[in-house]
Amino acid sequence: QVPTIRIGHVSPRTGPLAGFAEADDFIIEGIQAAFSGGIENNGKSYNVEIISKDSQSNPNRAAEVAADLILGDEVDIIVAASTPDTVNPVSDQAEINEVPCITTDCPWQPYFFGRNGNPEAGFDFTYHFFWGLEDVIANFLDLWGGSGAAKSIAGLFPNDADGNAWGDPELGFPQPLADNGYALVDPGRYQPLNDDFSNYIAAFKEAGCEIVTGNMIPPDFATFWAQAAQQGFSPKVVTIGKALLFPSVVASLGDRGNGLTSEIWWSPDHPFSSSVNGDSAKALADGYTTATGRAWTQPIGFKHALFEVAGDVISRAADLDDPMAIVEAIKSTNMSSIVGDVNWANGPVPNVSKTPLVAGQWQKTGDALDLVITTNAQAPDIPVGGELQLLS
Amino acid sequence: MTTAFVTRSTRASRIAMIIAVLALIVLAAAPWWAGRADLRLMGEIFLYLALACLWNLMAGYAGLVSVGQQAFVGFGGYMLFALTMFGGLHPVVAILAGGVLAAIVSVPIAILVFRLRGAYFAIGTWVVAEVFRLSFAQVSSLGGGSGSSLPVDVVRSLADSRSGREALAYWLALGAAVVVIGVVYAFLRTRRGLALTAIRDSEVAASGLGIDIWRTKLEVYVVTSAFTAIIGGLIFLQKLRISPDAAFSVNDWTAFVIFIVVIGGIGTLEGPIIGTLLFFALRETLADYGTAYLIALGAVAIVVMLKAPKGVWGLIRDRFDIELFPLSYRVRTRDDHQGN
Amino acid sequence: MPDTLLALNGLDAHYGDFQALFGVDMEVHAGEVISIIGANGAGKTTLMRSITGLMRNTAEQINHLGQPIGRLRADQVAHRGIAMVPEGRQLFPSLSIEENLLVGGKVGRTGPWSLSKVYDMFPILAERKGQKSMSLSGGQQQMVAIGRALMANPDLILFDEISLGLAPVVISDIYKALPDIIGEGMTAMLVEQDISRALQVSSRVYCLQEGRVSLEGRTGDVSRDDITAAYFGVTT
Amino acid sequence: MSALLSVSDLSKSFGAVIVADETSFEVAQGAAIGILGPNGAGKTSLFNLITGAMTPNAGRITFDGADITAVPAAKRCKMGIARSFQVPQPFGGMTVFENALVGAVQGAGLSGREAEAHVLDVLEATGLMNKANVRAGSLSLLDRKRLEMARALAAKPKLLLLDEIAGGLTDAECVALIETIKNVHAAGTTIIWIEHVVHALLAVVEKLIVINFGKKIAEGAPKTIMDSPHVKEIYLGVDPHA
Amino acid sequence: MMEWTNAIVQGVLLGGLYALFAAGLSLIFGVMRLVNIAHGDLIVLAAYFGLTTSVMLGVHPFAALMVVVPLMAGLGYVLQRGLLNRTLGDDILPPLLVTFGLSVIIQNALLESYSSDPQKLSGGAIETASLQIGGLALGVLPLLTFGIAVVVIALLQWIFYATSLGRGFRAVSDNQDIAQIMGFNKAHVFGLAMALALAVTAIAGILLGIRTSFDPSVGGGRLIFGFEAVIIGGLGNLWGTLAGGVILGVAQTIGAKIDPGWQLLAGHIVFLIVLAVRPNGLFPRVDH
Ligand SMILES: Nc1ncnc2c1ncn2[C@@H]1O[C@H](COP(=O)(O)OP(=O)(O)OP(=O)(O)O)[C@@H](O)[C@H]1O
Ligand SMILES: Nc1ncnc2c1ncn2[C@@H]1O[C@H](COP(=O)(O)OP(=O)(O)OP(=O)(O)O)[C@@H](O)[C@H]1O
Ligand SMILES: [Mg+2]
Ligand SMILES: [Mg+2]
Repeated sequence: QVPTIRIGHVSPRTGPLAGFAEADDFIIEGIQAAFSGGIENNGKSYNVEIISKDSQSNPNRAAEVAADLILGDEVDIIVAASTPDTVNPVSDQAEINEVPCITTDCPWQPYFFGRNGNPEAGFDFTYHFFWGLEDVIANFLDLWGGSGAAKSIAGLFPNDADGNAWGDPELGFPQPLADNGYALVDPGRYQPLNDDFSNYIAAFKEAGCEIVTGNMIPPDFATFWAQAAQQGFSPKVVTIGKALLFPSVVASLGDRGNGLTSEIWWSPDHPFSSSVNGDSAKALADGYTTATGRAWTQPIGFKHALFEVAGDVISRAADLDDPMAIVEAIKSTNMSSIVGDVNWANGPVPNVSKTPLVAGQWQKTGDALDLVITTNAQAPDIPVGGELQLLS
Repeated sequence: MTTAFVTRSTRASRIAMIIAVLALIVLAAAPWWAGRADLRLMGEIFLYLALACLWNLMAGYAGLVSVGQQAFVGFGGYMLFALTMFGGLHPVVAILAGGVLAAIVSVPIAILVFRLRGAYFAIGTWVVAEVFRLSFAQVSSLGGGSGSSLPVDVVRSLADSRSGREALAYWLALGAAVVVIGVVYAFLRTRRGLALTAIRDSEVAASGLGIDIWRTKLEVYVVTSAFTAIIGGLIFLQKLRISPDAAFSVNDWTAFVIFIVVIGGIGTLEGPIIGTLLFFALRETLADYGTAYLIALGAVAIVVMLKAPKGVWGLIRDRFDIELFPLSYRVRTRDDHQGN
Repeated sequence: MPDTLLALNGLDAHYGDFQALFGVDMEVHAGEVISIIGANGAGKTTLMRSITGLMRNTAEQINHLGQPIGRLRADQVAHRGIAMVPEGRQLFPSLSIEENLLVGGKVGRTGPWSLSKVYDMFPILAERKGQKSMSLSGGQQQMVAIGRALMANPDLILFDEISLGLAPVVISDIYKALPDIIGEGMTAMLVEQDISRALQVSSRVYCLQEGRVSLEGRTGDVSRDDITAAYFGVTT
Repeated sequence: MSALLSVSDLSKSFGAVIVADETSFEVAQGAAIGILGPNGAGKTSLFNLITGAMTPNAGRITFDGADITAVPAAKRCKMGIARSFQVPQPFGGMTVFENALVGAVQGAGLSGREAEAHVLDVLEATGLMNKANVRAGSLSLLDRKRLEMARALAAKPKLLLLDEIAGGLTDAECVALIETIKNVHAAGTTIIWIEHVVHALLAVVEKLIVINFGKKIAEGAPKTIMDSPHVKEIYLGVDPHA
Repeated sequence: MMEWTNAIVQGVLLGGLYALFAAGLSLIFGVMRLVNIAHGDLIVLAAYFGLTTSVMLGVHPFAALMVVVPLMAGLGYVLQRGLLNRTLGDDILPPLLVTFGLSVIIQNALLESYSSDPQKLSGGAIETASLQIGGLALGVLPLLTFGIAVVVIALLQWIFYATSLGRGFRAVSDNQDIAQIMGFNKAHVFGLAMALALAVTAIAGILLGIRTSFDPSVGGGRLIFGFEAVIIGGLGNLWGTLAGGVILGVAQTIGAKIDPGWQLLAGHIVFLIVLAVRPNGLFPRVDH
């Protein structure tokens, strides 16, 4: 009788965040194939069962299904990805119920400070790997530094977990921008699903901003971007987090999508490969496109890496029946995944491991828009694919 | 000679009462026989049951069809977070204090929304709940729009061991449901309950018989708001994390509750119980089917409204004329052989 | 005896649990005027609502020109040529006077009545045609209600308490117009509290009591005492 | 005898419809008064004004020495005014017993066994005992009217307003009804009764008021009023010579 | 000063969008007292129909209106006669619950068939074009939206008050029973009202889809603004609905001018203030 290790997985398969989870089935199938022979631990082979539940993009529901996985399915490890609305409630349930938890797809500040984390103490059971705001900031500064645009920046931050983190006076953009000689125009936090940005645009025009940055959801960016054109606001560089992740969103903006810039967490050009099946980033992305007919998206790599890390932890834990032993294994992780190295020993705060981040631009080649890496100062081993072009 | 006398219990209600007491004993002992997941699920069921009973009291008896009860669920949740994190209160004390604060807050709201009738009232209450959501999103010490997690220490202060906490959370939920059903039942059995039922049937006649309609409704609104906030506190004690969108979710805390009450049978005490069981039966069997589950939920709402507008209990009651909660009065006659 | 225009066979009516009519049988012949009398709540209005299709009936309970119409919807009944002047007038408050009349002509039946004919009969309405109906006096409103029903050019018209709440002089004005209306070959059923008026204009009378027909006969044949007995269930 | 109720210069209109036109009258403590008038004369409206279901445009109402013109309806019931509705307004979802109990508990302020016993007495007196457990929504019209009276009586009023409760009764029932009302009256309750069944009215009341178009057109001893040709014409709508 | 003028002008234009969201709601609420929770989702549904049509036929989204308007109108008629008519009555709960069910079904059916990817209708140059008037930049699309809102409301007002169809709407709305005995088939009249309402929804959906990107879940968020505009304006008064939309829009932009966090809050608070002062809205139809 081969014993079974259960991994619980919470993901927003329905609702507004469903885009983050669109590759779930593809990734889980691939992982299950890779683990079909079982995972070796202390000379013993374990079957891996992945139980995936839908959070409906609703934090209430995310907490509920996480509790259900922990208490009902009695999973040994719980994993989750896709924005603070999924990651945080799941981690909170894991922490209080004392189940090892690994999460990703959410900058570490909203994860750590959003959960009232204390950098001295950290958390006992919950671990996260992703990049942080300092990485985005560094990349954006790098991106803008070479652009030649005036150092006056328009900030668009919503009143949600990401927006509040990006706009936070200490942890977010304002301080580093000031340190680097940029003037930030930040009128304040708007409520997501905003129908009108005219006040913002007026303020930006007034201050002569040439660079726009922020963290927005796609409908808000689309509203803003159309209104900006109507009001005659034409910045030289527009670098927005979250909204420009998905090719479908940028494509839906038509010609106005060309030249927008964004952070890049992962791309098929990343020089990493999977630790479970050896696939390169390109192979994974192509596999997805072949299987579904859809373009690759950035969360794919991280969703894959999430299970890679879980598998690695399972193979190393001293005692799979003891949650504390699994936590010890997480702490001592040091592996290369399809999104880069994961190692919790050298994070900025306890429980956080950082993955490399670059930035780039959506550029039109022929008919298609491609996300081209234009800045890699933070991760020189990821190759640059092109040069930044100004919008106007 | 024959004397008439009045009783309120029936055979069915006496049997139901005995079964209820037995069930309660069994349920109270659940931490010893149920698994952790079952315990948590039952806890959630009890909290929804309590919300449903409260909404039913308002809409089914007082005619106040509110679409904004999430205002008080979220308020109670936020008070739990604020009072434990900044006031250093014990969570249970914080939750009760949240109920008291909600009662106070509900009075000016009532003065405003009671000016509205029917659909206007429904939408007015919804807007009030939106104002709550957007206002709490402006409070940065509670995480603003991002929300906040309940510090682990606060949760640990409930009980030292994990199983102790789980049992306590369960008992709190069970207790809340029992108290709410008990309070609603007791309320409906008193003269106020009689007044409320009278108002529901005919406001003209009720006011002609000395019932102060506005005050009676206000009492119901305030009491329901306070209890709804307490339930909200308990809910977020389980969720551990709060954010404006989650706390003031019209779907989670009002739409599903309306679904439960109306499907079960509005204006009866039995209806919310049946509705809650039906809702969770649906959810537990279908929720893994994603969109299909939600589509099925929508379809159930439509079909029940078309086929049984009085809800499931309405069907049963019309067919068998039974009442499990002895609310009505029965006049009986007895042959009195003793004379006098 | 002329043809049977309308026949009721054991008509019942319910409001929820409450039964308002119990097996009412009635016959109306083309060209006659029938009075329905009875105390408050006897079921007169309910009877008219049933005939016009506003209450649920079984098909056979109501026959119009030999066809069962009990299950037809009210608008279908209207298209067959049955119109009503409802109790309490019930004009459409958001419609002007002329619009109220036009709505009456919705069924599009041809016949002697038209907007101008109605204005001829009640000239005051022509003067006020653009006003909202609620600005009229009670008697003028009653004229609109009658005109509205006539606009349908029905062959059976039901009047429910047309004199209710009207000053005596207005009532006599309205009753003066009645022969003109009925004179056009229309059949009419008249519910009226004012018994003597009712008996003056009608050829036959039915008395309802507690949802049942308690008296039926030719106006000439029934005595005042018969009526009082049937009316209240008591003899004075 | 002092006046229990006095109405002075009471006026009320709805647009062009005048339902009360400077009406004034007094009702002595312990009196029984009948009100007559054609349909739509404003009789029910007068009750609505007295009970507070309508607010007057002008005029004053005093009850038991207090000015109640601005007192809300619910309070007036507690002060001792109860009515029956011409169009019955039963609490349809409640039983007959519970309907009357509302009167006893809310109106009369009784509670517990005392309230129950009082309601049973009232049901006995109004002949509704055998229907005590029936849902009021399913009662026949006659029983609804009985219930209207029972509920009003259960409130132990000082002033009882009855709106057309005799219509449609059989002889025997009518006699029983008259008996009941007489008993209530004998027990000291002041009564105002609107009724089209004149003979029933005459068996109880000692004074009649006639209303037409909201105006009081006659007031006096029943016999004088009934013999007045003017009243006969207006009220019965019959030409007395026909 | 200029900034405040700009805020007000932009608010007025935003109000046009809200009025368009609300016009259909106002119509059906006025005619049959139906509170349609699914209205926002129907707007999104129309946007998706517009997307499919313009992609399949390769036409401009405005041209897609030729298909989407009749499609939505037909859907409205069928929905009303097949489903919603059976829920109408004195009780507001059955229609509330049924349209809630409908809303859930539409959202998830869209998710199944179109995925959750944000979509946008590409309106071409009109999306970014603007007019300079007295130092203010007015977007052509918002202006057009406002203009269309005015035209739609004028048209509805005309239908409502000057045609026999509108007479039927008002008659049935005033008194269903009497309208029926005058020969109106209530079910059919209500069906037509819903058809008209959803035809307007089609226009609103397409304009929304050009203005911003949409996914199956965005409908509910806008619903409340629609209700607010209807109620501020007063029951059954279509110009009032436009005024309600504008009041809401201006309150939002002025609120945002003070602090972006207050944008939505300001709209809601103005709504509550209006109700506190005038519980029947600002311009109720005064004939009852
Ligand atoms: N919508 C209703 N719901 C319940 N009962 C009703 C309804 N309409 C009428 N009734 C009852 O049905 C019975 C008959 O009423 P109907 O209106 O037909 O009497 P009517 O003879 O026209 O009386 P009136 O002379 O007062 O007009 C009455 O007891 C009345 O209370
Ligand atoms: N709330 C109201 N709004 C408008 N008109 C009203 C209102 N209440 C009563 N009326 C009108 O006032 C007039 C008097 O009505 P009331 O009910 O007082 O008459 P009544 O004398 O009781 O008649 P009946 O003998 O038929 O019962 C009627 O024309 C009626 O339509
Ligand atoms: Mg009648
Ligand atoms: Mg009356």
